[in-house]
Amino acid sequence: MNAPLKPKDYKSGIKPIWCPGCGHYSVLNAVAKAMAALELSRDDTVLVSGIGCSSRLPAYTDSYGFHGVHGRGLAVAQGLKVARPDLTVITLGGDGDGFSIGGNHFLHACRRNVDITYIVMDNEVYGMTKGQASPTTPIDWDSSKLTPHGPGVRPFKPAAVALATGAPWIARGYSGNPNQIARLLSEAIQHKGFSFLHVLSQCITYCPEQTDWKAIVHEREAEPLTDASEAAALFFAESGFETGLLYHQPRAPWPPQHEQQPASLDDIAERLRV
Amino acid sequence: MNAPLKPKDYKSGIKPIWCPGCGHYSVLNAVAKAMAALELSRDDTVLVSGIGCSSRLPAYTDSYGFHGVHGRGLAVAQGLKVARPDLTVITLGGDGDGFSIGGNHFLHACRRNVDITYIVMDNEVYGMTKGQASPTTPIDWDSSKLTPHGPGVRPFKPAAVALATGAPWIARGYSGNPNQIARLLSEAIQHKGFSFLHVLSQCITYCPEQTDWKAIVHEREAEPLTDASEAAALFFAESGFETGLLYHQPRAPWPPQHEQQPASLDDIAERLRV
Amino acid sequence: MTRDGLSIAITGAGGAGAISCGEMLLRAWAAAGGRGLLRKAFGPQIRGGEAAALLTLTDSEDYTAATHYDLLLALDWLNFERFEDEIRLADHAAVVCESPGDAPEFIKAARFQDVAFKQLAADSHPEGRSNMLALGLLGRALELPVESLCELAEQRLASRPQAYRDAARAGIEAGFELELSLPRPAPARGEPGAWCMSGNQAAAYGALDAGIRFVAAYPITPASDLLEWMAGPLEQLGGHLVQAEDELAAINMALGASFGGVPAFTATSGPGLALMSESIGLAVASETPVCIVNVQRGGPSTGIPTKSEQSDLDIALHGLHGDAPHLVLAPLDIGDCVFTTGWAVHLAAALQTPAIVLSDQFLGQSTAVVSEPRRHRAEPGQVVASDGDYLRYRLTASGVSAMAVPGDSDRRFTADGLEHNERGTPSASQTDHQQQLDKRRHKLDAHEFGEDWAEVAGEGELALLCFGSSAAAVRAAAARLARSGTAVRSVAIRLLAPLPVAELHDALEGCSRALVVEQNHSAQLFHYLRSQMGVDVPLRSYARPGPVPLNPDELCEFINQEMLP
Amino acid sequence: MTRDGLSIAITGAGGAGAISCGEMLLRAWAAAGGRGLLRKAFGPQIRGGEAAALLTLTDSEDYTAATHYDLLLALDWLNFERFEDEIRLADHAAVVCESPGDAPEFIKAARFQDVAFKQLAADSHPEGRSNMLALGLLGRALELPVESLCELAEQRLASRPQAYRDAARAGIEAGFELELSLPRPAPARGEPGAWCMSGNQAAAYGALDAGIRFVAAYPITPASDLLEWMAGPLEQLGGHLVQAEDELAAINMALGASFGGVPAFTATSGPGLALMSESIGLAVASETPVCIVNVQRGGPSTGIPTKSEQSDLDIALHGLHGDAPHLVLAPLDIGDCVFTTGWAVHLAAALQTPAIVLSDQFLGQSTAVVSEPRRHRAEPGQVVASDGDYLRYRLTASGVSAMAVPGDSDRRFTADGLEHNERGTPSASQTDHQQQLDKRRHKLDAHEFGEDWAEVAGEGELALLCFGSSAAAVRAAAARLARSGTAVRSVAIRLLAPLPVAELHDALEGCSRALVVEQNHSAQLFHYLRSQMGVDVPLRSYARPGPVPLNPDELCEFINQEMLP
Ligand SMILES: Cc1ncc(C[n+]2csc(CCOP(=O)(O)OP(=O)(O)O)c2C)c(N)n1
Ligand SMILES: Cc1ncc(C[n+]2csc(CCOP(=O)(O)OP(=O)(O)O)c2C)c(N)n1
Ligand code: SF4
Ligand code: SF4
Ligand SMILES: [Mg+2]
Ligand SMILES: [Mg+2]
Repeated sequence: MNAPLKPKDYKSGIKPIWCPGCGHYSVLNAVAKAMAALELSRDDTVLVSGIGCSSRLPAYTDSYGFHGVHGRGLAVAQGLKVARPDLTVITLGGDGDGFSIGGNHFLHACRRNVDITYIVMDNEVYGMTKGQASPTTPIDWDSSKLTPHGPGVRPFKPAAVALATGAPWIARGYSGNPNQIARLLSEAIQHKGFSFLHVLSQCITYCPEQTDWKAIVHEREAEPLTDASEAAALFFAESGFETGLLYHQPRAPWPPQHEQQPASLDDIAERLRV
Repeated sequence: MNAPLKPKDYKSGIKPIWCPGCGHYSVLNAVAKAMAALELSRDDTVLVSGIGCSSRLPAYTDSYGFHGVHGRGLAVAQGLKVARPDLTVITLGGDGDGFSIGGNHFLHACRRNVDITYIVMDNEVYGMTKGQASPTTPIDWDSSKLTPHGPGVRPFKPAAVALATGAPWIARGYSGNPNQIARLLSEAIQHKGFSFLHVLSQCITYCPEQTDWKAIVHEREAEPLTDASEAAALFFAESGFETGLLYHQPRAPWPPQHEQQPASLDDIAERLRV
Repeated sequence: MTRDGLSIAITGAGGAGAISCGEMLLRAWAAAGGRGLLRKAFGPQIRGGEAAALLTLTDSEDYTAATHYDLLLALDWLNFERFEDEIRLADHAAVVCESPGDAPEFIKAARFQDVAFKQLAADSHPEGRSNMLALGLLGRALELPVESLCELAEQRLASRPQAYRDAARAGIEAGFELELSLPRPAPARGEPGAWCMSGNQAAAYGALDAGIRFVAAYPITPASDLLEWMAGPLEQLGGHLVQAEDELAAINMALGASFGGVPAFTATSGPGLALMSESIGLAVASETPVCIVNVQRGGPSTGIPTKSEQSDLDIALHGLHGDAPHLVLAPLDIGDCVFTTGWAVHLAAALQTPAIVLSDQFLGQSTAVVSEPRRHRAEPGQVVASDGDYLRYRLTASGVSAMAVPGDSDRRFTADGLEHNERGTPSASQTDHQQQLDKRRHKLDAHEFGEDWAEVAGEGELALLCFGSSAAAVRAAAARLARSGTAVRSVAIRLLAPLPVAELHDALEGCSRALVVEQNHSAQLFHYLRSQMGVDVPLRSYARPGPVPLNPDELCEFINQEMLP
Repeated sequence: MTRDGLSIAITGAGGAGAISCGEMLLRAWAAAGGRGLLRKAFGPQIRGGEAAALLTLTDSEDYTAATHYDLLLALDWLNFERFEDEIRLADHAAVVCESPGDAPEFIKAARFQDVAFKQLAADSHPEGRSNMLALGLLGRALELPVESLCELAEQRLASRPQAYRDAARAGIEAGFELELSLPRPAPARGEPGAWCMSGNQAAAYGALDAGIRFVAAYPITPASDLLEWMAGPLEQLGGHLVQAEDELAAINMALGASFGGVPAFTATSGPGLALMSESIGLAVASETPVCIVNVQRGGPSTGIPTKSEQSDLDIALHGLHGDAPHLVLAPLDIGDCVFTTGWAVHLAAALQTPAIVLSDQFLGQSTAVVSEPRRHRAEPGQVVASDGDYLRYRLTASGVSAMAVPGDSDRRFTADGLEHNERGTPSASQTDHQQQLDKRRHKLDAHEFGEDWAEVAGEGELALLCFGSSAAAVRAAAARLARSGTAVRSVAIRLLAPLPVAELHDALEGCSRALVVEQNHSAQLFHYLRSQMGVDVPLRSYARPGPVPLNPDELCEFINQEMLP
């Protein structure tokens, strides 16, 4: 047998288009680390994404990848996993991709509970299109000319929404701590069913103020919650800067198995004969 | 001044395409009643909807109406209200229209908090397309050939999602009690901001079993909750058959007002001159 | 009785059972060796509205929807006036009904025969229903064995209580006793081994037969019943169907499965196709096969969901942004839905691109009795990766590059909708862009599509061109004109994109003029053909929107008046 | 120096300030009375990648992007090889740079002038930056007053600390001291009163000027900066901008506002247009005005987001399902974005239908100095409801019916995307369908669009046809051919749908052949014209995809080789 692969073996060597200092580099490193830690086969792992700075990640790993259109990564990933349950499928993207244009797929992926992992690299901004407000942008962030007084809208709470729509596994990481992301990601991949890993991943270019996150982010001490009501209370009350595995309440992944009579194409043709 | 209008004056006289016994008739009656009770001007009220049996309602009222495409009623309504804050804007549709194809607009309408009222006539099925599962369909409902073992997916909890995404006013009604719907609707319209009225409205044709709802539905005794965590606990625990105003925590509707220097077209042209 | 067989309209309030009466009658007729077509018409109501089963019973398979009915059986007169455009009676048609006095003005001229449906049904059995009585009555007129009618009814009611089945039998038998003077068709005498199916069933079967094992879709009229029929068999073949949250998810789920190497499919109608168009473009750019059946309905916008039209040709051909060559096909009749859908699945796989199949409500929701349909058999041969470095988007002579699927060892790549180089790495260079655009165009242009691109029939200087479901009316018109001495060529196009222009020129060799026939308002095929062809044959247009199907009468009239000397 | 003015490329790593140097240089040139164009090119990186300001400085306004640069100023050589396709140097071009030895092979032939940017900038001020030094140096070469450069820099840095502004001044002054031998343009001598703007700004201004007071949109390159520029002025005019959750919401919000009587607008690019297509169809069917500016980029799919192409013509014309006639226009140059967008807004309102405006990245994100642009002035006259019963979709002679808005008394109606009768009540009848389809087609066909449908210039038997931004290259090629003795006619089409076919025939009167020029791969305009026109003039196609802009050289070469005797 060959020597186990190292994290760097899971990278493609293509140079990221990311700005120096972008949080997404940490996520890339964490993905490579988690893949190495789980000794995933590069041939049997697929990274799926939408469009955004974050969504460029698949090309930077050495695995199969699908870089689709804006907001639809989760749909591609679910179709792939249902058709090919033998594969490890990881979806990723940004807060704009996942919570704005892709919001509906997020809702329904949480409900449907296909066995995939979803990483959102949340920088509270549209990086790729040069700095507009996203659903998670603070209500008074006035750095975009498109919303010169700030978006004026209550920020979207990813964990609360994931919980309300039925995600069975919810965690949060921070780009300042790639080892933690790697650890959480390994757990997420091993979890049977939909796992949602929300990563605070700073955009140094359009939100330089996010370097302050370092001081606020802290790891959650307590055990992950298993009761939805308690988790909801936490997600409404918290600052959004607590990291770690926050909630975990497994349920059977989709599709369920059903006993059935197999049929051949001839049998089926028979149904159309007079 | 003319005599105040009666509920029937708010109906257009066009005969609904609905099946005899459909719950949507009650909602139509309730809309007419609420409009009469609030003495709404028919000229200044607009009913906006998507596509579905439920979404046919606007044509049956005597007011302005916009019967748009499937799932997009909320977007039409928000654009209209922002552009024309003087109007009373009521959006309505079904569970498929609102929670399946329209799910993303639902999320973002709850967050954005434009001062409109949204009625979802939830019959846990796609009536118009002849009885497929919707997001609120029970997990094991096996009456559709499209999902012969039942959808196998955890039903969508409309109130919990509305809460998680920030809706400030959440109520539930039942088509068996049109007076209650009318009362809740009057309140909803008067509420400043986004109000979400979830109506259990039976589909007699594709879900005859829903006649059993009569026995389960009950009015909530307690005051409406004002704390999001408490409300979340309720929405996770409850059966979904408790009616009345469930949650109410007002916040300023969108768009916020901003002081600004008005400018003329000439001023603006000046910015483009050398 | 019209020339093309006996046409029967059975109408009634929704729930009265007009449709199921028609379906059973057609099946019994088929079992006796007959051929026939059943078209369904509904009012906008979900239940309690009006419904009509519109039958054409013949002994050949050239089906066109009847323009005039020889026999109308009205179970009641509810909203009957809504059918004014769709149900016209032949001169001296017979009308069987309960209360002739309630019949609307526009059919007053017919020959009425009064039958006390309700009373007779109630007399036959406490649960007796008028539609079973009607079935018996019509079965007798068609000289069908009463036992075959009863058996069909029993099969259909298999899951219902015994009383229902007893009532059905009693009703049929009572109806069979009635002696009425009704028009009679030529006796049934087709070949045995016929199939009886709708175009939607045929398309679903064709897709499964061609290897589809993954379906993701969102319900929409008139495509839902295709999906509903497909769900069971697909699962029994080991495949999966996902009911998606919307069409955006449906098409992307299909792309995911296809990327995983599992042939993938979706079905929709106009509004859904519009929503899918961005991601169909992704299939083009990332070279991911997928088959999309679009069961067309009246447009634009929500339009007329329950009625047929051929007005989505433009969006199917040109609805993607950027330069996005792809496949567009159209089945020519109900039986052909099997072949054309299967071919589309195979072509999508062979050319690694999306294939849009333009069916329509008329094909999809009508039921026909047809000879065993042709199935598409895939050409063998997979593209093999060349030696050395694996390049997903390698420039090859055919334009097609080897497509690895996850699990293949050492062929890892990232599929991309961004412009890319041969490896798949995003690139904005002019060279890469030009090369990949050339490649995606060339793989379609260079493919040998063979003879099946169209059905060409007849001789003569006048050609009739059409696509999809208007083939029926065109063929019937051509036959009729030929009978009256005008030789006519008909070209029914099955492969619309890429259009085999050279073959089309050959097919029109010697023609002096051609009429392009289609069921839409803006003459979409006409303009498309003009955009693609040179000017050898001057084209004229006959374009009429739905909802009433195109018929040979109107075509013959137009041709006689406008195109013959 | 090329015939068409002096062309300068300023390049550097993203963040090095090449673009802002170019912008200030253009503004100073304009202030001195010059005319010019600034095109921007970026690598895929968000920051830290390569960027280029590509300037053409002239004394006339016929701008085409330069094909060869007279002068290259490279602040550094980072990723410069990525510009190989886009920046070609003229023979004996001058290259000003820091380390000629690092220059890539393909420009080695040029005349290098070494400038120690970093050191000199640092010497001028502790915060000194190379791009300001470059600005001073180029300003001197262009004979611009140093003070005007310094003032522009100070304005631009108004919100930054004083030290920045001091450093800028010091850098510019230091650069102005440098004596280099560089090519010089003809001195600036335009009319005063010029405007300096991008096509995106021009379109935004044109929309506001025509009355737009509601915008809903979702960010997308290269349309975002249109929206960003528009947001402030719109609000100051009392309007509203909503950043929507996606394009599906954006277009529907716009329809809601428009239904409310407030002129509504959105801007997007190909992928967003594809997502909007279902609801643009709703605008057609419900007869709700809306203006959609599509700033085209490289396609298909995500394609090449930052580069220009004209490949969304097909989807703009034909991307809606069903028979859905609507308006499609294209601005012919940057100044014309004001007029064409304003006209589109007015036409959408007058004809109660959606208008799609096809701009592109080249027009949208280039900045030009132009004479005061023409603005569209709306024709007066509103459709007045006839007496009696108000019918929203009344059949009228013009096809346009009076549109009530909420608040109007006693004209209540429900707008509908379902087919409907004159009142707006859903109807599936053939008569209503035919009448409403006729109406929606007729209101476009019957409208008098006047002279502005195209810009027709020149005489001669050879015609060049184009739309949108390729007008620049076409006009320049026509001028060049005329200078060399071949009279050429140019027809730059502004109104693409409905296409004024009779006017087009008139414009081509006497032509023996015509070349259709466009920046895409599949010759979309060529096929469209062939589909719409008869065969009076044989058409040939010159279609080349992006990202490099079309230029007169390639057109002249093709015409000389292929179309002249
Ligand atoms: C249909 C469509 N609409 C809009 C865009 C433009 N767009 C590209 S990326 C993006 C937002 C990216 O933001 P996010 O997902 O947060 O990723 P980030 O760049 O911040 O990592 C947008 C709006 C697009 N590509 N496609
Ligand atoms: C884009 C699009 N997709 C699908 C449809 C088909 N469709 C019409 S109504 C409907 C579902 C209606 O269900 P619901 O909103 O629950 O309303 P109900 O009929 O149950 O009142 C669907 C799927 C459509 N009209 N447009
Ligand atoms: S713009 Fe922001 S998110 Fe994008 S690469 Fe740069 S730092 Fe990262
Ligand atoms: S199908 Fe169901 S929802 Fe639709 S009208 Fe009938 S009862 Fe009502
Ligand atoms: Mg982001
Ligand atoms: Mg429903």
